Amino acid sequence: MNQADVSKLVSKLRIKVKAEHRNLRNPKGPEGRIDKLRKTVTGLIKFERIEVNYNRGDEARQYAERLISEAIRHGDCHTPTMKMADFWLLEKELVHKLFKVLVPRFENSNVSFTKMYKAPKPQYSRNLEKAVLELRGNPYPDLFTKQPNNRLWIQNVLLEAAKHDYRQSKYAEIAQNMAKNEEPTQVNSEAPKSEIIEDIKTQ
Amino acid sequence: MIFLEFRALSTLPERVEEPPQEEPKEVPQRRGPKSTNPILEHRHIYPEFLPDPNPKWRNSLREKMERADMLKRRQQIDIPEFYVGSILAVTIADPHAQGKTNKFVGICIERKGCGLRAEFTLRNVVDHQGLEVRYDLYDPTIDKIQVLRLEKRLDDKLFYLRDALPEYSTFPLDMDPEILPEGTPVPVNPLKVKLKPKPWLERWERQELKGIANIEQYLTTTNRLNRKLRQTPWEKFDLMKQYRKTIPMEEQSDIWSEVNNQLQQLQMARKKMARKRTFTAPKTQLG
Amino acid sequence: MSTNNLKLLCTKFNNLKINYVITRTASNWKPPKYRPPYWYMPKERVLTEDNLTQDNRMFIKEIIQDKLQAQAAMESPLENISQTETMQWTPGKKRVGLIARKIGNYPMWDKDGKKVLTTLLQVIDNHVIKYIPPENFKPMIHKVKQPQEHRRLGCMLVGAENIDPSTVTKDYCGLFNSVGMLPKRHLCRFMVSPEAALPTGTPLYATHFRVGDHIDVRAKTIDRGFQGVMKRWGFKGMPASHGVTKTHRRPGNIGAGGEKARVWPGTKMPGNMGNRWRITRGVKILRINTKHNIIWTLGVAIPGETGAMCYLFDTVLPLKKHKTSPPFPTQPPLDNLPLEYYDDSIHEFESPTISFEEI
Amino acid sequence: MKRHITYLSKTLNANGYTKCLPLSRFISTQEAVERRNHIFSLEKKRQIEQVGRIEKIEVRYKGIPKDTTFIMNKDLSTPYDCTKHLGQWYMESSALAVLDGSVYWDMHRPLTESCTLELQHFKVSEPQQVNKAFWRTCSLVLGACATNAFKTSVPVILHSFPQPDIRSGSFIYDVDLPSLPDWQPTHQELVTLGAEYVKFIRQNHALERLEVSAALAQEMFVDNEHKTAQIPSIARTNGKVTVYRVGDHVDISKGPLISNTSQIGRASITSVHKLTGSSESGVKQLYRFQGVALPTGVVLNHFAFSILTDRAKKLNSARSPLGPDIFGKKEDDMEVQQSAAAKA
Amino acid sequence: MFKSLITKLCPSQLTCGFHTTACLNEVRLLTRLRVVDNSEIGMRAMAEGKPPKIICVYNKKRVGFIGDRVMVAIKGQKKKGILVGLKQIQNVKVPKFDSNNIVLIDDNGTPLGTRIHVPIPTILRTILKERTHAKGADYTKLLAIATRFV
Repeated sequence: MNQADVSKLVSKLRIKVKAEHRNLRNPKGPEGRIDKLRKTVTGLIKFERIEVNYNRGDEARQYAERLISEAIRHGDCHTPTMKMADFWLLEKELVHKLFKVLVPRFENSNVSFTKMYKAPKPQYSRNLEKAVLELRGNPYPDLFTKQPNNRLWIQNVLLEAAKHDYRQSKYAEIAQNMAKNEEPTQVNSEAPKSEIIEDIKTQ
Repeated sequence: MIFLEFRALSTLPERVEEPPQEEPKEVPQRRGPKSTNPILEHRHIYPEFLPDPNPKWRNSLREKMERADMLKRRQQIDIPEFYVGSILAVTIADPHAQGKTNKFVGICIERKGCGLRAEFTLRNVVDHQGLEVRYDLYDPTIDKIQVLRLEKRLDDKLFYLRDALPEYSTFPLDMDPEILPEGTPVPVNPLKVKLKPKPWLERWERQELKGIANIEQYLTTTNRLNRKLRQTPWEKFDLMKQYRKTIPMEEQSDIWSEVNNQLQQLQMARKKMARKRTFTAPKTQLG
Repeated sequence: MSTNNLKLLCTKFNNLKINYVITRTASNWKPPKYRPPYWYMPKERVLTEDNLTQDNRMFIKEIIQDKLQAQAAMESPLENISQTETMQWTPGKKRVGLIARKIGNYPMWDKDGKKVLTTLLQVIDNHVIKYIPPENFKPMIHKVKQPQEHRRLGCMLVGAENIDPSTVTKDYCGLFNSVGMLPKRHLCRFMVSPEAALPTGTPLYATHFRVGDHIDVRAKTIDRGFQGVMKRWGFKGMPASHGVTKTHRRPGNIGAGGEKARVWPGTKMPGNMGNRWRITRGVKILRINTKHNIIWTLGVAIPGETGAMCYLFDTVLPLKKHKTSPPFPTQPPLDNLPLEYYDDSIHEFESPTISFEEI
Repeated sequence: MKRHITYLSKTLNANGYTKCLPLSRFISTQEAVERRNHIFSLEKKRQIEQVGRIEKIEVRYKGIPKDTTFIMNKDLSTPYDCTKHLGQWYMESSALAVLDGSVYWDMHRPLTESCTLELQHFKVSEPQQVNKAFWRTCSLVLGACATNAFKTSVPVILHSFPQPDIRSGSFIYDVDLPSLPDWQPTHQELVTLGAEYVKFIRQNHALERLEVSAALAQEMFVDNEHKTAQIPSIARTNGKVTVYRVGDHVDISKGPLISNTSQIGRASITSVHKLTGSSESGVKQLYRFQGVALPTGVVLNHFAFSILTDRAKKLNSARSPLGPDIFGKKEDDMEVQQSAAAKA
Repeated sequence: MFKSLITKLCPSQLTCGFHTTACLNEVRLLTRLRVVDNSEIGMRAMAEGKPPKIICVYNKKRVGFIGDRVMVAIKGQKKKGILVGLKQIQNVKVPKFDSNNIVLIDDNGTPLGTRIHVPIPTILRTILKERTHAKGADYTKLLAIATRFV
């Protein structure tokens, strides 16, 4: 069993992270892998939406998320973060974009900074999964047509009405119980039971 | 100027109207890290309360039970704040020893493990013989852990003391505790040790250690070349590697807020004990 | 008339024909039992997009929560049965087991200061779902009539861990609806003596077992994928040098020639390692937490990774069986249970530091 | 037979309807359905023949895939015919047509003049009218199903169904079963009813619309005392009664309805409640059939649907037709009634 | 030339080359030991820089653990000894030494020297008491000449 590293504090990522990293096939080994990912991260920050192989995209996504969260946490006057941004962004004007555009954009968000979709595979190619990786709040049109207003669809109307009905009956029941509890005999018998119920619930 | 450039690159529609004069005002607000929770500083004092970061072994309920058990043990025995590089005296109940207790003094060269598995290693040179003893931090046979000198060293692991000259790890077994004035930060000892000539137990030259003074004089050209070839400068930029080694801030604040109360109480109790000890200390000297 | 005769002749000839096709099967070969148990219902459902608004999703969750509360508030059927009515335990009787989740390992110390590693098993929302008495329980239907079998064990279904009913099929939910419960993620069959039968809807807790008891744990081992013989069977492999090429981790010879010139059944070969059901027998219980229903067992030999499900039974090892009566048929829910039980040999974390007396 | 009935209808038109009432005692439910169906076919044929010279109109279609203009036949072509030019998906999924952006038009109702056309399915952003049409259709089909489901020995007299209210949780149809004074449907019977319902909608009947004169309507529903009583109040405004046919079942409804029963997806009949009338009313008691359904494209998980069915089991709070004040009035056209009342 | 060297030593290709794990420091055949008592032969051997070599470990595993009896070759002679301190990683609370220490004994378990000048682990007390049988060799004499226990 290992001890967690305490020298650094990091913010939690809002995406799912695998237990182990993926090795991207590369003759230069781990260094080449980082180089590959640097290119992808730079492309993502630059174009805001890219199409990549799934594995590479998923890895790059984690690095991009980390980079943005570091930038949000430390700001642009923190030297290690600046060095980090300098390392990961191959085009230096993107460093400005990271700190002055992306940080204000994502500062108050509580969802992940990027989105990833599975893309259709090309018909004649290696059997590689493709994915579309994009930053949230990008200027391009949505990949999926969202249904803006589904509140009026029939299933929602029905459930809405059912909810109203259910709540009404619940409140009525509570009111009834309160009326009952005013009688002294009822209080003694019911109070401990409800505690037990809560106990069981916590179990 | 820069602002205009990045506008051209960016595509944030809602902030277009922002006048550039406001920019300097915003910058100081974002300067520096965000105000962090003070209870997060516990992580340096009690690193074993953080679980193993490997998600395969994580389970919130088990971690909770483990922390509760650790706190129960801490109620029984005062486990003080100490770091790698501090000098400790550990008294254990030992069924093999003559008086059924055993005391060992030494410098802490390693602290590892999380939860109830936490352990630390002490090193000393007794009768010109180097010795190392490993202890479980939460072992119920440990009677007393006393910090004789509270300090840090330049490195996280002091394994190189095994190859250093013996005087660097020699401490008298009847050493007196040095009491730091209350409120002072933990001092970092900038001592650099001298290594014995080769052969060594490990290739210290490859580990980027700060606490070794004379390593260069023993290296050959081949050593230096190999060191250069094996450097991994990209690793300190590997953001996910760091991430996988740490417990994220949000999870840590949950953990610390859960145990903070009891830890505070324990600290208060310890301070009371320390005050008593300062009163009693002169008496023993008189006697 | 003539065609009729012809047919008759044909059938006669057919009967005379000798069947030369000999199927080579072992004498003890039986057709595989592919049929699932008759209470089995398909569980997996194709998940679809409902296009519900956030409010309505919350509403559905609220209903599930309310139902769970009602389920928790339901008093155990055992409470109505007085103590005198309950059956007495005798050594031959089989009790129901529990479904638990393995949540990790950590060390504890015994009273001699020795470190022992323990495995934590959490018993989550265990309820009796169904009981089939021995006379009704006929698990397999055979084509050939089997000799009348004397069955003496009934079948008890126990479910664990509540799940969102919309994630499973309606058929599967129906199994639980009859007891008035929401569906459970895991369902297990336990063979019990008819005396140990429990009414449906009875909750089971970790106190079903006592501290110091020995249990058998059945679980699936960690799936290690396709492995070679060195890892799978512990073969030695072959030398790394001395002129050995391309066969460092290979099994070598797998048999002789002549009559035996084939791969003998049961030969240890590369293949999928792990992901098999295995039983660890005679595991000792060291500690029980009644609030979270956690069982600490001795050792780390419980199969499966952290988070795997396992089934706990009373052990069958003759020397480790119950000597005294366990809670029979199970422990009814009591309010005044202590929070934790410790085995006598285990050092409690609350108790003071161990010290040894000079002899 | 055919000639006989045409003759009959003509005489009925001439003489009024009151004399025909005793006829209901001589025909069974099944025969009445066949007869009504036949009258409907004849009337429809007559109306088509009436068109005479075919005129062309211009229908400007707005929407996906692109805006187009169709040249259609006046009084013959329906919006459904327009969708045939667009593709099968449009034929199957369009539930309602909107003319000139405001008039909701049945898919099978002939267009009368040049207009713009939009098609609506169940997942448009403003689906209130489509939902209402859907709910109305469900009620109407429930009536058809109730007529078919019982044995011939049990006479079924449909009464009416109220204006669609989706928020009430169930669509309903009030039916008079004179031979079953105390009927409590068992679970199995409800399941059978539900199965009948699903079987009916799986036959993919188109919903045909026809406007007939009040007199002809009286003749169609000559065997149904409730409907005959309702017809005059319906026909009060313009002397016409809107009649729909689904399969061989014909019923009065204000409309509009959806295009086809295949657009009804998951459905279940949840309960049958008994309504007892007050002493003043002529009808002693009615049975209120309740059900809940979802359109074809809508997929809801079984748990959410079970919430809906549980709710639909309760008695629907729509006004009972047996209330003392509303006896003899038609609930389907409550709006008409109200407007008339306002005018008065 | 240099390039080929780099490619040879590049970490990506090192993975299959050789072990990078820490050595086990096991005490087995031909291990050099340090004599820590003041027996004459032992003192002389250590002073001459010819430390004794193991030629047999008396247990089934043939790897020496603490308290095990070994036979050593020392200054051309065969002597028996007891391991009193090991370099190998030890259990908790058992000290790990910087050298593999041995105390020379004769066949009866009597130490050849009269003093041990390094600390010896306390666990040895229990181990040696267990190994001592009424009729066999008495190893507890070794404990008597120890100066310090840790």
